[in-house]
Amino acid sequence: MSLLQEERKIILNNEFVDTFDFAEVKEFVTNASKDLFISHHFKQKAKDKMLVQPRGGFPTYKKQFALYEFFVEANVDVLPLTIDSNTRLNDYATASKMLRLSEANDVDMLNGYPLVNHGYRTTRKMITHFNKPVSLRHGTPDARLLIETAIASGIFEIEGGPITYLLPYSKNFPLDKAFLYWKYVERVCANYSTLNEPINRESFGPLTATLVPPAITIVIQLLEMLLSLEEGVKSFSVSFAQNGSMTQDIVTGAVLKKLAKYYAEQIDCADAAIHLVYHQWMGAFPTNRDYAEQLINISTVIASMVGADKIITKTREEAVGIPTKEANAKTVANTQYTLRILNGLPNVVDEEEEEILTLEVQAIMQAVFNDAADTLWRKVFNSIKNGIIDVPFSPHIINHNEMITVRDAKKNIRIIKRGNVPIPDRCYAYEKAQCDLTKDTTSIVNDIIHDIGIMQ
Amino acid sequence: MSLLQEERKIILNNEFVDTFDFAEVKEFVTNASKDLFISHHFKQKAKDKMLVQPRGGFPTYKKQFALYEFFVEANVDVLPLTIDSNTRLNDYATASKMLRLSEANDVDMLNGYPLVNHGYRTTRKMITHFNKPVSLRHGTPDARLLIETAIASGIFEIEGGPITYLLPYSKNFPLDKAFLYWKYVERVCANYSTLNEPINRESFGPLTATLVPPAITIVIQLLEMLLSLEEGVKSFSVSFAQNGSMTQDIVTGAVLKKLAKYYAEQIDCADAAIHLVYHQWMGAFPTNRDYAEQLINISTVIASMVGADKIITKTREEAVGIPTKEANAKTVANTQYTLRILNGLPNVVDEEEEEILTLEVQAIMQAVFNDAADTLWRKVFNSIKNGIIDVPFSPHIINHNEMITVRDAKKNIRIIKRGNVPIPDRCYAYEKAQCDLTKDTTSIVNDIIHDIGIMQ
Amino acid sequence: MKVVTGVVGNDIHVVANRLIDLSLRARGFEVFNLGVNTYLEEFFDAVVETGAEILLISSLNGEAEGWGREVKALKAQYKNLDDLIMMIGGNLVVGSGKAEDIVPRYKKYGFDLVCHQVDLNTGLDTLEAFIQERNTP
Amino acid sequence: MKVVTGVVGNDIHVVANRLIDLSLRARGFEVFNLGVNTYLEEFFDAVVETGAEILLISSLNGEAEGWGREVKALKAQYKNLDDLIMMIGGNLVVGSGKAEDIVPRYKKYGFDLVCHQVDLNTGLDTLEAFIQERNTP
Ligand code: B12
Ligand code: B12
Repeated sequence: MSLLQEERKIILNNEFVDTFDFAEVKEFVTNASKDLFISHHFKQKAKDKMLVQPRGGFPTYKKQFALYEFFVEANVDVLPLTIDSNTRLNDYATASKMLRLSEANDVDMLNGYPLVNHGYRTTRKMITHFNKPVSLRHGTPDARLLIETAIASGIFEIEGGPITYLLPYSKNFPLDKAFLYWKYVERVCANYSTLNEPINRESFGPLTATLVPPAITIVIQLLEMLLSLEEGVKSFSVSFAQNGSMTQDIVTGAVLKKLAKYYAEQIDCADAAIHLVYHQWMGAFPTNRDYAEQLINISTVIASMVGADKIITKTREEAVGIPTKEANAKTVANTQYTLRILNGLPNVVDEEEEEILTLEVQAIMQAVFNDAADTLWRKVFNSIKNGIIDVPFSPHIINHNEMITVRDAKKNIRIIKRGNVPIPDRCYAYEKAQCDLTKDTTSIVNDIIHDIGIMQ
Repeated sequence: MSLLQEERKIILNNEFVDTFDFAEVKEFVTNASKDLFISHHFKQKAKDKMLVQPRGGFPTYKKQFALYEFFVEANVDVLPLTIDSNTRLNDYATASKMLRLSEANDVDMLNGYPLVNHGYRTTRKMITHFNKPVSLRHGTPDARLLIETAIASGIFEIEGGPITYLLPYSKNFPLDKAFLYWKYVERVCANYSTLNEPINRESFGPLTATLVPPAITIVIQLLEMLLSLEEGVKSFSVSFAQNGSMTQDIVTGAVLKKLAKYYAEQIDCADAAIHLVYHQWMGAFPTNRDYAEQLINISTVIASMVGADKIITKTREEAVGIPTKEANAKTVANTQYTLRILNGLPNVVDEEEEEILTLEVQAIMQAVFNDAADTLWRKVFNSIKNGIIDVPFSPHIINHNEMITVRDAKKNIRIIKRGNVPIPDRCYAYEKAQCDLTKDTTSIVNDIIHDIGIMQ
Repeated sequence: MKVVTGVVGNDIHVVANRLIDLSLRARGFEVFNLGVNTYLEEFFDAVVETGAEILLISSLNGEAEGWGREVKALKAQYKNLDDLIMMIGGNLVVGSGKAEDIVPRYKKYGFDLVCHQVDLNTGLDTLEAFIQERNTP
Repeated sequence: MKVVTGVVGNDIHVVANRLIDLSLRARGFEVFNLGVNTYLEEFFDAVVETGAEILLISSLNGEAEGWGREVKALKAQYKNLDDLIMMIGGNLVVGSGKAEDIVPRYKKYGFDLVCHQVDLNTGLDTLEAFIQERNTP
């Protein structure tokens, strides 16, 4: 029995789990409709049609089904399955209790769909009924059981990664464990990928969605991509969220695309398909719902200028609470309409910004590779621990929180204190030169507070 | 008594007119608050704040006042005064009757504000109360009395022109007369401009809002500008509406700005201030109000990319009927919000498209100047009569209707039949090369129908 | 069949008018298009002159209401128009209104077919169905 | 004055927490910030340990409701907390709710000041007013 098999046995040893019939699952995946694979859609779709994917998860089967009906009506391209936060913490007992309460009382006691509790047999019915690709959104450090259940259900896109689902989402879950748990996920995805179309893995670029500089986002995207391709994954999406400056978004997209290709080639994985995903504004939203719609619309315009392959949407209710299915479907319809009427987009290139950003990313990547550890995941782990990678506003204790960023006059996010991140001197000087640093500390703190709320 | 004076006497000879006290009006304009002059705002405002102006006019003083209150609440920059269609046809008797009915029954019997009937003494109270610049929107071939009343009321921006208010708005009003009536308007504006800040004149670039190629729009903008500057106007806005392709809009804006400056210099009017105004999509709107909002928002993004000095807004009700004041104010607030959060715009230049468009405009301008007539207005008149200037979908009998335009794959409007318009061969070949002309006539007709409805 | 068409009153919205012209021809009608800015008398005169069996009026800018009221009285002054099929479409009120209020009102004004904010093709399908029904004994 | 603050439960929304830290300091409070992902016991333990007079809890992801119900029972297990000013703010329900329903409910849970979707500065102004009123004999 392989190590993977052994690990599998351990995670299935759980009273809330479906009894897995792996032979049947294998057969199911082998014969599954191509339409369920987003990797297939990426290949098929005329390259200029961006796929539209909303967010959303409800506790009960019935409500999730109804949500999907709304989405299909609104002409969705990719369905989301967002998981509740108990499941994310592997607390299936609480999830089970809350699911029963939700079913009994018609009140939602969970902030997502408890996939493990519903089980793959039930969930697969829903997925195959709609016959659209489904993307699993969670935020789980130990997602091993979740991913087994997801793939068996017909969910062939898995979001997340050891860094992106940990640094923004956790205070003290051990990072080294996360790497190992995600290694399992990558392998499972890689194995199933040989049966039919590949399973797509997607990294979560938005991170804390708060003043994260593009260099950090890109480095983390590239590293999670490499960790995934290393294990044999053949279809991977790098992603990022609206930064606040149209130019910075376009530059971020261009550099991310270019370097993803470059680094994939470096590890002889040029055969893997790499896609670019754009998240509509992920930071603090305006409470005015009309304004929220303007913001969402602008995100779509920018995604088109960036040339994203997929866009993940927000709703007018974002600042207020979990969106209704109506609000959610409305965003999908509006986004599709916007993509339809948005024409004659210019091809924008900002060479200077691209060069600076490329140099920054390469320098950080080099520092990671230079770490003395023997495997990539350990190098990355060490780099986070010693602050070579530093994510602003991460709640995790391992994160250094030494880097300070502000917005310049054009709202580009700039690094004004690099901490331990090896931003090359020339780039660092450039970043600081864009900002007014003559101000006193109080003013700078006020600027940061203001910058967090720029869309409000 | 000057000719102007004589003409003034004639137009005032009308039972529905205020008795004009020109000495008092002169004093009023001389001492009027600078805030009422949009020309002053153009000078003052940091160049990067686009002014936002909605559309709107109601029959009664009370309703117009309430509309303005809504607009001010929504943080408007420029107030509109849209005139009813009876006044536009100088039918003050009907306007008066309908105004009385509207006042008595609280039902709107007019599609705008009957300014002449209200008179300048009354209207001035409203204008000075709000102390914001007001823009007069009408569509009147003979606007002489209207403009006298407007300026006496404190309205210091006058939209329109002999071509732009005639070819899209009339079937058989004599074009030569329109030129002469507008000459009067220009002179009145020029005269009052010496007293305080200049009165701003604005041309109506959208024309029929239906597949008008940028070359025609720009030529007409330039000619109306020249006719106005010739008479001594010192502040002028050229304008155009969203074309349907972002690149074509950016190119149109760039060429229009560049050539306006150039031709103004040619007639030694480099001292006049020239501004650029952008109209949110003016063609057929989607009936789905949510989609209409997406379209409006995209217009704002493009206006920013174009670098317009002012934007004129539409509402989510456009396809449905005259917008409510709530819908109208909402657009203003949304547009201001969008402008606030739209940052880091790239500077886009498309040299090839700019060159082609510049050559087209210059060729048509040259053909107009080459006309044998002695004055510019006669040259322009002849050029329209013989089809050197040809406006697609104009209902006016003088218009040739020989030019045919379609959209290419990127939704740029392209000339596939030039008629009598002297599009240079090289440009004509370029325009046609962008389109698929192997189709049969029926398919091309279907394409045109489709192109009219592209935003739906 | 012969159709007289045009846009009524001071309305100068010409785009639909051009499309109606094209679409009617494509469906095999013989079209007499008076264009925009056409007054009621001009419409009836043209019907008489051409011997048209259908009068198809557009109104977009909201002023149809005013003209509608005068249709019956005016038509009564002409002879032999009893079999004329009268159709109107576009935006039939100032501001927005409900079809269920608008349609009966315009029927009372003397129109057989009333299409408030109805798509052109749908409208013309209705027209053809109406003609066929009338011709079926 | 001493304040203990943090984000309750499994909630990891840290941005407001960082700003609250800064703002409280700017207003002259002595701040003990436990950060995100803090359980009720940890809050009360810290209050006891530091001798804080104010406990200011944030909740953003909707889970406060679940914790709120346990506040009274837990607090009863500690001594000398009767004078503790208890404040909570953020998004206090899953989905959206009305302040007029939410505020009384949380007051029943034992909070003196309840700020559902209230801006931070407004909230802190209320807190200072509350302190002043309490200190005025
Ligand atoms: C383009 C446009 C203009 C252009 C017109 C250029 C020209 N000469 O054609 C300009 C800018 C000059 C203009 C001016 C005015 N316009 Co205008 N215009 C429009 C706009 C944006 C699009 C119209 C259009 O071309 N649509 C494309 C065609 C193909 O569609 P359509 O006209 O709706 O016709 C379809 C159907 O109605 C149907 N149909 C039409 N007739 C018939 C008949 C039958 C029998 C059937 C079955 C179907 C049918 O078939 C067509 C295809 O499906 C509309 C708003 C909108 N719809 O988005 C306003 C609109 C029609 N205008 C309006 C108004 C008020 C005016 C003005 C009076 C004032 C102003 N706002 O500036 C002026 C003056 C015009 C006048 N004297 O009549 C209002 C009318 C309001 C109302 N009914 O309550 C509208 C609705 C805008 C608004 N919300 O205020 N306009
Ligand atoms: C950024 C963000 C994230 C980031 C967080 C990064 C990080 N570690 O901080 C990421 C992407 C990781 C994230 C994850 C999740 N999020 Co989140 N997130 C947001 C978002 C967009 C902005 C939050 C923010 O930073 N705002 C800026 C700060 C400054 O404002 P604030 O937090 O609202 O705080 C202000 C006030 O509330 C007030 N305040 C706060 N506390 C207190 C206390 C007192 C006493 C007073 C007076 C005032 C006060 O002061 C602040 C300044 O005015 C909000 C939606 C929004 N508001 O636009 C959703 C939101 C808070 N998230 C939500 C959810 C559900 C989640 C998830 C559970 C699931 C998911 N959707 O992915 C996860 C898991 C998190 C977990 N375990 O808790 C929901 C909560 C729903 C609810 N309450 O019903 C929201 C509202 C989004 C939504 N509509 O669904 N999120």
